[in-house]
Amino acid sequence: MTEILGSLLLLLGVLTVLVGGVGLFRFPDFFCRLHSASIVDTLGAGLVLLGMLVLSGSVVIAFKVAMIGALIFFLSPMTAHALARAALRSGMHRDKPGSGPSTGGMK
Amino acid sequence: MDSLIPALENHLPILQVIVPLLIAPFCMILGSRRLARGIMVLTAGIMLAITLGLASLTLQQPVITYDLGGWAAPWGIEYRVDMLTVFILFTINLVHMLASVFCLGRQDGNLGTAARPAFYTAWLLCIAGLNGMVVTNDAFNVFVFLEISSLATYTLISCGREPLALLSAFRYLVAGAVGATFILLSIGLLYMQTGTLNISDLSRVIAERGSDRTIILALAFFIIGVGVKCAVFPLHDWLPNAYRFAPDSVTVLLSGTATKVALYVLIRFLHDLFGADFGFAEMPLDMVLVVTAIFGLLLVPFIALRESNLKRMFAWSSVAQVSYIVMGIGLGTRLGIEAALLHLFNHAIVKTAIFMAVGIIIARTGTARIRHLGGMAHRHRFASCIMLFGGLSLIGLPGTVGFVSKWVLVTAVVDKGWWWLAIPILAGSLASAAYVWRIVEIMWTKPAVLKPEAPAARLHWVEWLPLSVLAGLALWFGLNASLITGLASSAALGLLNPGG
Amino acid sequence: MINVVADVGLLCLLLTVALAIVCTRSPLSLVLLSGIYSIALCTLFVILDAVDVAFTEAAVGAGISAILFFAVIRPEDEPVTAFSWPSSRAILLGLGVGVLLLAGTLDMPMYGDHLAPAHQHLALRFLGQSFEEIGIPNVVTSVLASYRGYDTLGEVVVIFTAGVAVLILQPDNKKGPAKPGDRDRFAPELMGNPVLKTVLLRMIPLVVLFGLYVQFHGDYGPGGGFQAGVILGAGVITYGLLSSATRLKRIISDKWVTLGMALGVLVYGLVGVAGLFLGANFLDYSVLGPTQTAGQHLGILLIELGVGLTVSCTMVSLYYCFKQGES
Amino acid sequence: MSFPGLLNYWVALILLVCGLIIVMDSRNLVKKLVGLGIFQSAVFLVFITLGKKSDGSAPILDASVSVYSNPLPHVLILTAIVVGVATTAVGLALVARIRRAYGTIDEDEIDDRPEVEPEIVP
Repeated sequence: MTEILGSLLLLLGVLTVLVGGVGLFRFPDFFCRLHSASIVDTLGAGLVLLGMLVLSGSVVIAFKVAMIGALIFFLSPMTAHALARAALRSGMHRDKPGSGPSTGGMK
Repeated sequence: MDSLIPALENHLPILQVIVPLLIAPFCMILGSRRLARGIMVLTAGIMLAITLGLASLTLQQPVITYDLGGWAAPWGIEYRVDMLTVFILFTINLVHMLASVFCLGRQDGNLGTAARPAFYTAWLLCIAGLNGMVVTNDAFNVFVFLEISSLATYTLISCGREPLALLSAFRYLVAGAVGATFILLSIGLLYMQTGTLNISDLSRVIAERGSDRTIILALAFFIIGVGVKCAVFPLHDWLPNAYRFAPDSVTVLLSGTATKVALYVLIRFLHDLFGADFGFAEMPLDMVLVVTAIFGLLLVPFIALRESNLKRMFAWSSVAQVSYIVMGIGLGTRLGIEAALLHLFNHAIVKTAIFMAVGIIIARTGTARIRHLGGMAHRHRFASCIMLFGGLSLIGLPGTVGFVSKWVLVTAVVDKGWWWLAIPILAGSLASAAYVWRIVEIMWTKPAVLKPEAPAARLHWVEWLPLSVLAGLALWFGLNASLITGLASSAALGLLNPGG
Repeated sequence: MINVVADVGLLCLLLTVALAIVCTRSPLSLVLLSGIYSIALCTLFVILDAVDVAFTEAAVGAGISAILFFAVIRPEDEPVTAFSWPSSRAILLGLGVGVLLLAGTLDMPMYGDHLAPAHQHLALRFLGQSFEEIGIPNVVTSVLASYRGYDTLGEVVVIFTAGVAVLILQPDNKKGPAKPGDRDRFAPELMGNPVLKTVLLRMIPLVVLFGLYVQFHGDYGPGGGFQAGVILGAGVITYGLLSSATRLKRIISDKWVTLGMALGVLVYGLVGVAGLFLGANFLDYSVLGPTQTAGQHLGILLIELGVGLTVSCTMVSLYYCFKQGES
Repeated sequence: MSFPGLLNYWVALILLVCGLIIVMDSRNLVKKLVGLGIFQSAVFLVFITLGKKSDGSAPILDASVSVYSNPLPHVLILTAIVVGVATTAVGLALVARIRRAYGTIDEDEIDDRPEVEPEIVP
C-alpha cells in the first residue's frame, strides 16, 4: 500500500517537474519562465520528497527527508524572489520581452 | 636526550619532509617578516643536516623504509630512502640552503607588508613538497606532494615585479595542472590493473601480470605529465617566461630544485615502477626520449642565441641542459643513468650560481637586457666571473664540472653502441658556446651602455657567500671528479640492482 | 538495472554540457554550465556508490568553484558572439588523441566487474579488516584518515597553500579599510532585501548546525572535516553577503582567519608528531589511546577537526581576498 | 551484466579530450580554468568507475549489506577534488590580478601589448 502511494507521489512529482521544464522553454519572457520554474520547482520537489518520505523505512531517514523538504519550502520561493528582483532592477520589464542587459546565452 | 637521538635516527625520512611542512604554517602564524626569514634559513640548515644524517645511514644500510601511520607497506604509505634518493635530496637541499641565504639579500616581489611572511611560507611549502616527492615510495603520494610544491611555485613566480609575472604564473599553472592530471590518470590506470599504489608493489605486480594496453597507456600519460614538469623539449613552453619573470631568488631556487625533482620522478617511475624491461625492451622508450633530447639540445641553443633578455637566455639554456639529462635517462643503461645524475647535480649547482650572479647584476644595473650589459664585467667583476665560469661549464670545457658529466654521457652513448649520438652532443655543446660567447663579448669587450650607478653597491655577504660556495663546489668537483662520479655510479647501481 | 539506466543518462547529460562548454564564449554561461556539469557529475558519483566523493563534488564544484568564478567574472567580459566552434586544429588534435586513447581502453575491466584487479589487493583488507583495526563503519573515512592519513595531511597542506597563495595575490588595499556603507558588489541584491535577510539570517544557525553534524558524523556516514569546513565557511560567508564583508571582518578579523588556517595544519601535524613522542611512527594514532581502536578514534577525531578548521578558515579567507580585489 | 561495459571510460575519454581542447584553444583565461575543471573531472570519473562493483553499495559497513564498492579510489578522488579546487582558486586569484594589471582577461589582448622594459639612454 505505502509502496504504491509512494511511487504515485514520486511519479506525480516527476511529471510536475517535466511540465515546469516545458514551461521554461515555451513561455515568452523572463518573468513567465521564472514563474514556471520556481512554482513547479517547489511543488515537484515537494511531491518527490513526500514520496520518499512515504517510502523511507526508518524514522531517521524520514526526518532527514522532512528537513530537506523544509529547506526547499523556504529557499526555493526566496531564490525566485531574488531572481525576479534582480531582473527588475537591471531593467527587464514584462512588456518588453528580451529587454535588459545582455545575459550571454540567455535570450 | 640520549634516548631521543637513536629514536630520531629512525624517523629521519619523515622528518626530512615534515620539518618544513609544519614550520611553514608556524611561519605564517608569527606574521613577522624578519622572523620568517630567520626561520627559513634555519629550516634549510636543518633539512641539509637531516639529509646528511640519511646519507650516513644509507652507507650502513642500503635501503631505509618508513611506514607512515604504522601501516605496513602496500596498505599504508611508505617512505623509502636509498642511495639515489639521498643523492637527489643532497642536491636539492644544498641548493635550497644556499638559495635561502641568497634570498635574505633580496627585496623581491611587489608584496604588501601583510603578504611578506606568506612569501616565506610558500617558499618552505615548495621545498617541503619537493622533498616529499623524492622520499615517498607511494605513487599517489607523489601526486599530492607534486601539487603542494606546484601551487607554492605558481605563487612564488607570481610575486615577480613585472605584471607579466602573473601571466607567466598562470600559464605555468595551466600547463602544470594538465601535467599533474595526466600523472593522476596514469596512477589511476595503474591502480586499475594492479590494485595497489606502492611503487615497489606495483612493479612486482606488473612483472607478474605482464603488461597490457592499459599499462602502456599509463606509461604514455606518465611520460607526458612528468615531461611537462621537467620541461622536456616539446613540453617546455612554460619554463622560459616563468624563470624570467619570477623574483631572482625564486628563479635561483626553482632552477636547482623543481625540474630536478621531476627528472628524479621520471627515473624512479621508469625503473622502479614500470621496470626497465617494459620501458626499454618492450616499448621504444629509449628512442622516444633520445630523439626528443636531440631536438632539444640542438634547437634550443639557437633560441637562446636570439634572446634579448639575460635571465630568459639562461632559462632557455636550462631547457637545453634538461635534454642532456633526458638523453642519459633515455639510454636506460647504468652508465646512462650515472651520466644523467651527474649532469643533474652539476647543472643544479652551476645554474644556481649563474642565476645568482644574474640576479646580482640585475639588482645593480636595473636591467636584464643583454645589449645594456656592455662593459658590465669591469663593474661587477665577481658576479661576471662566476657567470663566465658557469657558462664554460654549460659548454662542458675540460676542467669544469660540465666536462665531467658530458664525458660520462659520451662514454655511456658509446657503451650502448649508439656512438653517433656523440655528434649531437658535441654540436649542442658548440651551440651553447655560441650564446655564452655572445654574453662574454658584450660584457667584456663592448663599451658601457649604462651610466655607472651611484656608489657601486658592495656585495653583501649573503650574496658572495652562497655564490662562492657554489663556485668552490663546481671547481672542486670539476678538478676532482672521483667523489661525485662515485656517488652517482653507486646510486645508479642501487637503482638497477636493488638487491645487490 | 535502474543504476545502469541512470548511469547512461547522466553520461549523456555530461557529454552534452561539456560540448556546450566547448562552444560557449560567455563567461557567465560558462560558469552556470560548469555548475550544471558538477551537479550531474555528483549525481553520477552517487550512482557509482561514491557518496563521500559526491558530497565533496557538490560542495566544491557547485558551491565554492561557482562562487569563486562569480567573484572574478565581470559583465564587460561578455563577448559579442556567445557561441563559437573551436578551431579545426584543436578538433583534429583532439580526435587524434581520442582515437589513440580509445585503443588503450580495450584491456580495461568492464563496468562493475567483481573480479577486476583493483578490487583484489588492497581493497580486500580495507573492506574486511578496517572495522577491527580502526572501529568505524565508514571505510572511506578509515582509509582517508588512517591508512592514507598522510595523503590527507598533504591535502590539508594543499588547501593551506592555496590560502597562502590567494593571500599573497590579493592586491594591496592602499585605500584603507572599506567604509561601512560600501556596497557589496559580490551580491548587491542580497543587501537590504528584507525577504532574503529574514530567511537567510535564520538559515545560518541551521547551516552551522549541519556543518557540525557533518564534521562529527563523518565516521558513520558520508562527510568529514573537508565537507564540514566548506559548509561552515559557507555559513559564515552568507552572513558576510547579507550584511557586509566589513561587518563580518569586525567579528572575525583577517588575522584570526589566517591563524585558523595555519592552526588546522598544525593540529593535524602535531597529532602525527604526538605519535613520534609516544614511540610510534608519524601519524600512528594507535598509541594515542588505551586500546588501538580508542587511539584511532581519538586520532581521527582530532585530525578531522584540523581539516575542518583549515578548510573553513580558508573559505572565509578566500572570500575576504576576492572581496578585496573589487574596490 | 555487461551492458555499460567500457562506456564510462569512453565518455570519460571524450570529456578528457573536450577539456584539453578548451584549455588549448581558448584565449579567455576564465574559460581555460573551466576547461581545466572538465579535464580533471574526466579523470575523477575514471577512478570512480573503476571502484564500482555491480550490485555493490557505498563502502559504509552495515550488517544488511554484503557487497561494497572499492573505497580506495574514493579516497584518492576526494584528495584530487580538493587539489583541483585549490588550483582553481589560485588560478582565479591570478586572473583577478591580471585583470587589474591589464584590464582584460583575454590572452590575445595581453599578448598584443608591446613588452615594456626600461629603455635606458646611454
